[in-house]
Amino acid sequence: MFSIRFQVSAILVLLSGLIILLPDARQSSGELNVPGMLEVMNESGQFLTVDQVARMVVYEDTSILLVDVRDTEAYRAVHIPGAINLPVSDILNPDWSGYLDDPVVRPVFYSNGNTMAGEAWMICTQKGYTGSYIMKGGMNEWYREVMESTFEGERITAADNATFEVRYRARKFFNRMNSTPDSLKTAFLEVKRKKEDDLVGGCE
Amino acid sequence: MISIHLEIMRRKPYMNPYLAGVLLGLVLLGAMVISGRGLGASGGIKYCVVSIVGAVSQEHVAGADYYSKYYQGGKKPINNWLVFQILGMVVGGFISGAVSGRLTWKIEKSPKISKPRRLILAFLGGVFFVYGGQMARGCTSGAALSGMAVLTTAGFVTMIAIFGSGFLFAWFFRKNWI
Amino acid sequence: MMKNYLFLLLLVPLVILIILALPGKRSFRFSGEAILEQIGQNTHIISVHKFKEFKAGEPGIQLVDLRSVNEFANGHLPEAVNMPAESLGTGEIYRFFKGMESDRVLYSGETYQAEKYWILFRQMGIENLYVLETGYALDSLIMNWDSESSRRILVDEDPSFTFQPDTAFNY
Amino acid sequence: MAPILTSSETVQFINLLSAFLVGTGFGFALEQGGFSSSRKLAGMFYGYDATVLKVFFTAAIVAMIGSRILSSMGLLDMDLVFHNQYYIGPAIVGGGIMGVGFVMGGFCPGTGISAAAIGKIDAFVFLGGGAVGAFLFAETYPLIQEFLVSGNRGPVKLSESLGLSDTEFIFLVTVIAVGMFWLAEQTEKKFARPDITKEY
Repeated sequence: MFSIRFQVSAILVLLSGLIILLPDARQSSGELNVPGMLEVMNESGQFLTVDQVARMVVYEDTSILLVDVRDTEAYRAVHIPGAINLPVSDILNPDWSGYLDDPVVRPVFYSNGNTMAGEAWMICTQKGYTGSYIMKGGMNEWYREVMESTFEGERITAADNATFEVRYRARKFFNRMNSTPDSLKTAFLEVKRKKEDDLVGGCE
Repeated sequence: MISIHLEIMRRKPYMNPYLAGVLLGLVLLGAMVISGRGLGASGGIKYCVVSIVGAVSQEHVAGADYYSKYYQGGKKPINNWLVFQILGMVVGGFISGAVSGRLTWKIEKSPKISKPRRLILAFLGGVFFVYGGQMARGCTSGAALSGMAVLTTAGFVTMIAIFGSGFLFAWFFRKNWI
Repeated sequence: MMKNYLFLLLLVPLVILIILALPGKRSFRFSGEAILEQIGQNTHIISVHKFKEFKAGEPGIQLVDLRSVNEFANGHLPEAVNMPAESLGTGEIYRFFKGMESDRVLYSGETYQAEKYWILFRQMGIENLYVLETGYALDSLIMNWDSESSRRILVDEDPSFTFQPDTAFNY
Repeated sequence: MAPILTSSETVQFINLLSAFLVGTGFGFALEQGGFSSSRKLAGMFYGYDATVLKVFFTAAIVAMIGSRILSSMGLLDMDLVFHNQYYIGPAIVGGGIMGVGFVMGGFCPGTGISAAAIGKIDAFVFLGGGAVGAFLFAETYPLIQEFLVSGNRGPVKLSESLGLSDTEFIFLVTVIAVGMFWLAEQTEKKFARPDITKEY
């Protein structure tokens, strides 16, 4: 009969040959496939309105993380308070996956409009970072609704009153934040590499 | 006393090396799955030494960058993953020795050399090995084996360096072994 | 002797595991990284003006309307075909694009909606695919399609705001 | 999805318990493989016993293949598994020093621990030397600090440097290892020392 060396060798060669047929690990771990994507893409729950975001900003909601996917210059010029800057071209950098794949804190992508935020949402969702949002309308909508809208009418309802209260406070917060000198803003730009710190091992 | 008692047990031969390799590979895979780390031994020795130095002289630890990083934020170096892993290794080795009847107090050496010579060489070997292991950020298990398992260049380079230099220097120490 | 059979027995479940792992995993041809690179080249979104140039050069170019059947029936761009996005299946997508040799241009109610499906289809490996930049105002685009060529449609990502730090505390 | 315990989120007790269990398996496997015998280990360098090579490569390949299968099935996230940083100079010089230590002492730290566990006195002395080595390293750290951080290439993978996919690379390593196993057994026959390789 065959020796153990022969058996172990044969099995190892066979298995290592077979795993060549396996799909790339990086692509399949936790990722969504076509039916999965089609399902989540048609859900309306992926959007937050600017008023919802304004409320979260004003009440310092820690269950979301605003992610500005525009380029760094645009972010530096003006951004929503509390947002971090992960340009969409760099969104898959593994350094950021700690932010995007957080089971508790859900990212809210925004850009000037919907396009870039939508790109970030698509790419991240397909990667398996599910549960992220898009701020519908982006910064343009934010300006239109939160920054520049005024109440026009005879009597203000309680709901409207609450909305405008939040908008007013978000406005103040936003203006104060974006009026700070650039040197202070860059402090927020230095996003920490969240996951790298957790990786320990070897004999170090 | 224990050793003498167990001496009576029938000695079993070593496991076939390939099957032992499969077992070790599964343990390594288990370590990756459970904690995302590989295996490591020299690191555990280092943490023990750092703890001892810390217990003997607090000032020395505070004064040196190397030691103080292990005490940052009130950490205790003895409560390290690697330390507990080598504790487990002692237990695992003992169990294996017990079931195979290999528990004895003895100095294993070539009959051509004296006991002190063997012990001195073992001591020096230990000094060299752990020193080099710290330099390369891991020993045979921590850098070479675990590194190779995750296909890192560091793992393969360290492995080649260890065995390459071993073969190179083997000639000088041949009298001690054969 | 026993050990030989033991090893064979070990081998069988492993092979089964591998075979089980195979299907269903190859649904995407391109990784997210590859798609991000293509997005970065910024050639996939074409303006109405550019589309009309394409159309002049390549008459077979096909517009694909991703809105629902009802919306499509109420009005759509000329010569567009409907592919209602809300009720798509994997096989349908492949069948739809199969045998279509010319370039395909996707559009939907807004640019970003079409672009999402562009990302999905590209990841599935469908080639020659573009997105029509329709801005926010698809209805007016449908109405004024022939005269629309010169006017530039409001682009989603262009900032329509200016921030004045001076006004910070004037509330 | 595995890894189950990541250091920042787990209670320390469970983390350390897992370390203990992993260590138990490690020590057991090493001892069973015959790594508790220094003369068996040193046989690697004199051709009469290639146990080290056999166990070492079989283990590495089993772990490679296993981790690859698990990650393909979405059960193990390899991004969360520790990958060694590659420092060119320190890895080569450190490896060279370790080689000298290996052929002098006849153990490496892991095997030394498993040998000490079954009562080999030379292994205790080896570990004592190891502790001194660690102490010396700590004391000479300021002198060699610059060298230690030089030539960092990050956690690079050899498969990527060679331009192969991970699986092709694993296949290549396996084929080479199988060739080495065959060669090793031929060498063992040629340099056979039954007086040493018999049981200890």
